[in-house]
Amino acid sequence: MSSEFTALLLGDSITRWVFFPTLAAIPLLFMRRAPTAAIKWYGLVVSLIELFFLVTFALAHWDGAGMVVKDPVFSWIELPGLAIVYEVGIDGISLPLVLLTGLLLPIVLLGSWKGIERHWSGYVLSMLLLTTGILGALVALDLFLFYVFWEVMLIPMYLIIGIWGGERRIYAAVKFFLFTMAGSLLMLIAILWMGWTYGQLAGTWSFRYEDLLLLDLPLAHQTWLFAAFALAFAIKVPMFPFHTWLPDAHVEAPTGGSVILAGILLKLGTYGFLRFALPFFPHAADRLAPWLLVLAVVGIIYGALVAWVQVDLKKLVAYSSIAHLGFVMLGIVACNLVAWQGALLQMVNHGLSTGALFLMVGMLYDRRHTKKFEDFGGLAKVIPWFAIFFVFSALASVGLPALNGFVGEFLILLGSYQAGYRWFTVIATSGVILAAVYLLKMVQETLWGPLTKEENRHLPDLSAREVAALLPLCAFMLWIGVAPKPFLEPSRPALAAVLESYRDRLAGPIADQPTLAISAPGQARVPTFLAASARRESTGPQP
Amino acid sequence: MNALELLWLIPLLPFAGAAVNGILVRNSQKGLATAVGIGAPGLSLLVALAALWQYSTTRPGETIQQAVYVWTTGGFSVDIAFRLDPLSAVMTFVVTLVGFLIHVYSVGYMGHEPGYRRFFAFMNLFMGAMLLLVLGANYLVMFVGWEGVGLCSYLLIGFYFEEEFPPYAGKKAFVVNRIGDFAFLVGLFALFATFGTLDFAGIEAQVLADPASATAPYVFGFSVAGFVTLCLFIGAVGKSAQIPLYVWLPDAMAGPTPVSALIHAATMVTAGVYMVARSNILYQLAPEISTVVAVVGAATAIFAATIGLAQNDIKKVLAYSTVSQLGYMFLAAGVGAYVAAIFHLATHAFFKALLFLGSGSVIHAMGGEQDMRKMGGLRRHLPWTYRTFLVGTLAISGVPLLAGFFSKDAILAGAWERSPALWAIGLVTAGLTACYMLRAVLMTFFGKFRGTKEQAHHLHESPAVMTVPLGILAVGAVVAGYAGKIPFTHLDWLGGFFAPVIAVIPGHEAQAGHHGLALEALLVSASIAAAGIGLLVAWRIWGRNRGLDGGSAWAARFPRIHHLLENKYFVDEIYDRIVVRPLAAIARACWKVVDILIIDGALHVGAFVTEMTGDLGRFSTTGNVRNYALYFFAGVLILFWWMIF
Amino acid sequence: MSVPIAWYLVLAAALFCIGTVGALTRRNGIAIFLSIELMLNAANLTLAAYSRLLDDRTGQMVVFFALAVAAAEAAVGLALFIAIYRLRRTIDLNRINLLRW
Amino acid sequence: MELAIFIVFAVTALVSSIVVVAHRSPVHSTLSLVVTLLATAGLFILLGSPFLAALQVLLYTGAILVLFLFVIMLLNIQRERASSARSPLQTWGALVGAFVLAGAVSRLLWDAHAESVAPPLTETFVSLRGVADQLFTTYLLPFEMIGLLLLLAVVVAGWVAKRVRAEADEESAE
Amino acid sequence: MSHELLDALAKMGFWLALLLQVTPIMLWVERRAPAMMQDRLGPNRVGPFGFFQAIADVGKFVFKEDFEPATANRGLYLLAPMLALVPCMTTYLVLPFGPELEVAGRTILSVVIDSDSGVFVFLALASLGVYSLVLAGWASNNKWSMMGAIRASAQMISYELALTLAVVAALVPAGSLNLQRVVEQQMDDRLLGFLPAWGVFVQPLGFLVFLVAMFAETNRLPFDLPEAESELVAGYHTEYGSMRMAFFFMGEYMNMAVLSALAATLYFGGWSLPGLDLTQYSGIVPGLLGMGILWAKIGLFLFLYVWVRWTFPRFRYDQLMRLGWKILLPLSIVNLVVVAVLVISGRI
Repeated sequence: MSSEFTALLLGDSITRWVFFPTLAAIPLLFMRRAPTAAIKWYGLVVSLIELFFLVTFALAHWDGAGMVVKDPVFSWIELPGLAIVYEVGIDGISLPLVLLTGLLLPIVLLGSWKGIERHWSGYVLSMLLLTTGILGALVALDLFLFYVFWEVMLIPMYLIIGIWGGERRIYAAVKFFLFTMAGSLLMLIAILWMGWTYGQLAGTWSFRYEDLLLLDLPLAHQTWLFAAFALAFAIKVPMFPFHTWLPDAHVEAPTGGSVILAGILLKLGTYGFLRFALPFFPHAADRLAPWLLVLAVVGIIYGALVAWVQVDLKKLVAYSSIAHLGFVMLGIVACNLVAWQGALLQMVNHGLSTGALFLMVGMLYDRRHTKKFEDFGGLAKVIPWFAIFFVFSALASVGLPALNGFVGEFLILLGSYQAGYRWFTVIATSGVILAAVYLLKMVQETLWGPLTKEENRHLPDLSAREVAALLPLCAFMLWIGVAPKPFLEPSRPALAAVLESYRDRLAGPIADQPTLAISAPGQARVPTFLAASARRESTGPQP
Repeated sequence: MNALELLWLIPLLPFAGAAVNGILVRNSQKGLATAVGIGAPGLSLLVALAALWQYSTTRPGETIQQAVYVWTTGGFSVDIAFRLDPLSAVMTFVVTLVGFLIHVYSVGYMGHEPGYRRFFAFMNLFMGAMLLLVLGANYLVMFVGWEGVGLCSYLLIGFYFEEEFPPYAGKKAFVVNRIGDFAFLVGLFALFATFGTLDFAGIEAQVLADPASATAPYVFGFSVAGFVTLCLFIGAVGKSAQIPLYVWLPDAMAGPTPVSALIHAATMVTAGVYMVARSNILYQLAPEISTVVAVVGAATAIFAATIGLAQNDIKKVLAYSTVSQLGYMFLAAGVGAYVAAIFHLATHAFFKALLFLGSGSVIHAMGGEQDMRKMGGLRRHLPWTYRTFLVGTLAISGVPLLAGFFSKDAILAGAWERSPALWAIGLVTAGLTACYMLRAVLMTFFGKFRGTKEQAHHLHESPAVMTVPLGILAVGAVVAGYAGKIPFTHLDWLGGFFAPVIAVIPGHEAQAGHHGLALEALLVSASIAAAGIGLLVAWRIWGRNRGLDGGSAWAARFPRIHHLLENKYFVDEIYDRIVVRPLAAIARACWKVVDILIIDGALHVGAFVTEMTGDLGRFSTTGNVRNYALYFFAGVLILFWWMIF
Repeated sequence: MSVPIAWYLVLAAALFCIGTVGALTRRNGIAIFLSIELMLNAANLTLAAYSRLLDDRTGQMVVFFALAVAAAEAAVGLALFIAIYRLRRTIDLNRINLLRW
Repeated sequence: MELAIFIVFAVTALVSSIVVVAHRSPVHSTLSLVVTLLATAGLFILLGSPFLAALQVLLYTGAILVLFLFVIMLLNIQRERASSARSPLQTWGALVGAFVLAGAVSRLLWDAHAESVAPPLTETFVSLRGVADQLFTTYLLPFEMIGLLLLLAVVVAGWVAKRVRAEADEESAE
Repeated sequence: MSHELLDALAKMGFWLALLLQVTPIMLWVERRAPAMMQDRLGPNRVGPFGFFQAIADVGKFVFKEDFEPATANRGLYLLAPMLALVPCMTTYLVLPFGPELEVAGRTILSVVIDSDSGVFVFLALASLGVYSLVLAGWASNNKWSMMGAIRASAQMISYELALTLAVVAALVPAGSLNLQRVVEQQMDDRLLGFLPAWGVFVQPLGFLVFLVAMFAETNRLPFDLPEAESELVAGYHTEYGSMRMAFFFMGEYMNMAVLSALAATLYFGGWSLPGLDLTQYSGIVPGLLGMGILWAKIGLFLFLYVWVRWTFPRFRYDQLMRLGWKILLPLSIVNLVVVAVLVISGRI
């Protein structure tokens, strides 16, 4: 096993870029007393190398229309009657999020340059481990492996909030941890249950994605399992009413933590719905869709309303995340290609625009050590470049056409309307109004109006480093807004295939008791990863 | 070179100008900023003129569509595409021409502002977005422009961001617009869900092929077309400041005057009218919504006109006048007179831009003073401004042979056909318009100067860079009317030009409105009379060097009405009470009660229960090793006992 | 008269239990340590007694090793006590409740 | 004669062991334990293993308990105060438990071995040579390991005591 | 009473009678010998050569007021001086002083306890000596006493290791813990044909270690740190006076004597003398002769004590510890290994 793993690490494989951050984190253990600047630069260089790995990988395996790549599978944990495999693969659904992760990592480090004052090596270490966790969760094709990565994400984030956070960081960190843990434990039970059921039917336990997709379960089983998965993911998203950890976590987390949290971690929840919860339990998902839609729509309106009355910049942005993720959930539950495309894009969009907003809130915090609206006002005069980026990002978040937010929201709403959820869509669309209300309030109270606070009079404008952190984000916002096609196209085949198999299964009968579907040739149950012809393996050793 | 293939350049040039001015140019490089700021819309105007010339000479009436690139694919596929047809041609002409003139004017007006470069960047951005809006070949591009102009409106209203009020007004404008946009979006979803495309041409073709698909029942008793048009109309109501979403426009006067002229009079606010006209095929299939459009338009027209009577801020008067005139246009669109609506749109663009720029010249001269009560007798100091302003006033009042006369007449004629009541409202509005506009002229330019000595000392005519555009617009305000239908004749160039735009749907042909000459004469004379009465009343009250006394006397005679009008029927206050505050209260309740009290409360109760359990349990863990040893010992004893006995 | 082996055994049990009481009731760490040594000693006595009873020297061997281990244990244990005392200025186990909550 | 000696030693061991447990002064406890151990050494002789007795005296009383005494003096531990923190539950629990255990074990042992008679002492059983033979053949490995363990214990004990001092020094330096 | 018991009592009496004389004689020697060395007179008024000075000293001890500090821990304070006598009053039991005696038809061993574990018992009992010092220091409730006690216990524990290892090495050639065997082995063998196989010739290194450790064990100069009068007044017996003080003196000198006896037994052939076969005599004569020879050797050692005392200065405490742990202990181990190798290879 270890030899196979090592070979994968050395080869041009998914495994390499999943574990590269972890490997690169090892020297940090011995750099505790190294000068801070060295650690910072080390982290930045590592993150750039990681980004390079990701981009070159994506380019190398791009086949013109999409990509489906899998690392060679090998056995990871072998027990009698139970084989857990190490299986990772990437397709159009995970690709955007993977690239987003790679993009955000250096930006996060740049954004933390000043804000983090203690234990830099630990911070970079946490960030790198977190990256591995995220990337791993995004590419894991064995549910056991997925769960492991899922939990790996949790701990560094917990540390980041708990160590480098604000005043109530412990409360926030514990809240974050308990919320997430509670959900994921239910998911673990569901995963084990599925593995066991598979074992009952096939003779040996399996947690492989493609194996478990073959399970046809009775509606009652599906409903419970779906509920367990959905709860774990809904907490992560977070959906109303499981969202209260988010504002606290964001407010207390350091800038980098917030960016990663909002930018990527939350997406794992929606990704989980798309990748696991819906394809596994189509009937239950269909049955429970109205409830999820209600929660999604309530989240949109609720998040927006609550964001509006916040007195803390960061909390406002945090609540806006709830609203934005509500859109994503709406799109995912709508089960419509347009909506799914929009949802996937919106995940990226949210990562970019909210990430940028959190970064800038952090920059303000670095300068003024406060995040309260009452301490700001009229900053546009003092720090014009900041104002430009801030307004730009806020507008992207509002969903202004020609910026990224619009594309995602538009496709989501269009798709869900098309899918027949008209009134949900209409209510959700009203979130567009509220988005303008709260984000413009944010801009207004921060940038416009007379300069009332003397302390603000001599704030320095953005430094080159800060611009370097923000510029890529804003460039992507504009690019996606103006020409979203290159960003939508890669994931379309994968989404379409998943949707097709979802619909096929939904159209099929509901099993009376757990059965194992025999995947006949041509039956596209696991479209992206089963079809060997469509699959290309990365150049690892052949097992 | 085929100018028609350069359509994409028309919006792109201003965008480029905005980008250059916004990012590359520095504040100190004023000349460069001017060159870029003027040059971009100027070039755009040239390209537009060339394209329009080529269009009207070689392919009049045709629809020219030009796809630039594919925006999205997959389940929803749409191109970024431009479309030139008579409707967009007229709009492009108006926008580029008036826009360019206002840009030129701004060089003088904004010359001393610190945000000069920023101003031109925003203005160019606006031009680009507006052109995108009018040139877009599908609803999506239109929506992009639609929101783009909204953004620029927000930015430009809040141009003086260091003051308290302008940013607030900008935010208000954006949010109110967003309410309309929300409906617009829903309309687009419905459209796409029904027709599977957002392309104007595609939708038109489908509807023409199968009108029943559009009239099929949809929701709440609306047909597809009804629902879509209602949604779109709500969008238009937001953008074009109609009841009940007009409240942002008067506040939007907080922006620089050229902005008011360009965005809040000539172009952006008329986008709603353009959109309704653009969707006329659907409106024709939804007569009940058309009626709604007409009624809302008429109501807005008279409502805003009454408010205009009692305003003292010169720009507020013009703002309410704009609202009123926009109502007029919607009245026209609602009664099916789409040509008249666009006609009035065009003429209004000229004379309202003229009026705003004129008022800007006055304000410029008065050192920023906008209250007409502190002006008076300015005609001696600002002769050119006075003359052109007067031309604009007469034009908007509907004085015969000026532009307003023809376009208003066309609208009233259309209204008469649908309903005499609407016509009557329109007529009264026309009278009120004449009245309050002349009031503004009299208060501003006649009588004695009521301002401070200092202001009197500084009074001066504006530079040529401002007065020349005034002159050109004044010419437009005079001659533009002749493009449309001229009463008592069959001359109707615009009508002919527009014919292809107005869809003719099988089974829904509008009955050809050919009224007799007598009726036409009656209608024309009625409108002339209304204008005359309005002007006369104004002269009687504010004229003859009475200054403010006449108005005060009338105000004293009807104090309640005056109070109501002066305070704009308290609509802002009502909205604040019934919408904003309750919503804020709900939001606060959501936060404080639902989030903190209920959800977190439940969480904390759970945590508390856990903690208490742990507290009880922890008495056993004293931390004292001896106690643990005793437990251990007890365990050993128990085990021992169990094993032995 | 030879002494019955059972007497040795019972004596050892009694010593062991006395040691147990000491280990459980004393607060002074060293006193507890002493009590534990007492218990160990009782065990040694038992072993020696059985060795005698069974006429097998293995018991003695075990006692030998137990003594040696006790020496090691005492060395390390006392070092720990010294360490604890240096840190906390007491070896009263009631006050050394690091495991508390 | 043997019985008399046994009784003397047994009573001495019991009494002194009670003193060990009951005396508040650690020095007296230690000294009582010395007595107990010496008495036990006597019992070892009675049980036919003078070697163990000598070892007990040499190792336990001569080294380990001296070490105890040394540490007690080093740390200057005074007698335990009859503090209010003493919990009656702990004391009575221990006493009752110990009595129960003693009773049960004694009963069991008595039942099992009341009739057992030890075989007569043989020269080989008593002789040191026999012990040595067994120790260096059968039990060589454990013997070596004990040596290792002791070495380790010495090193660790030194290290533990020293390290804490270093840390304490660092603290005081700060 | 059995003969054995009577024999044992007789032998013990014999031993004690001699041992108890050590203290007064040494008191005198300790004064006269250095005086001689330092070219002065020393006590010479009481009796011939001041010989009765010792008796006078004893009288002084006996008749001084028995004083107890008020804050002392009484029981232990009283116990400590008695414990000082424990090692010396017990250890001689395993020391042989002659060949087997044939008296009245019975074979009597000229040793009180003829045990397999002879040396082992000696060491075990000797190790108890430290209690006296520790308790004296602690019970006095005096910081000088305490310091002295701590020093003494640390010193004794430390040097016991080297001492024991040296003893072990000395036992190796005989292959027995029984000291009688050790003496016989030295008596019977010859080195290089002429030298008696005394331990001192076989393992001079071991003897050196033993000698140094012996000095340290008895707290004699240069290792008298526990009672270094310039630092600690008088160390652990600061608070003691009169007879109790005398007990400590007795303990010290008798310890010196007993350890000297052990040294003589292990390294100088014990009761034997080369060229003198004691078995040629009958009755108790060999025993008396053996005792005489042994005591002669003891006397030499005791003189060595005095000699060294006035020759070497006192060690510093760290030097003491370093010497014990870093020099003597390794040396004794080396010695043990060397001897073991020699024995196994049959050279001895």
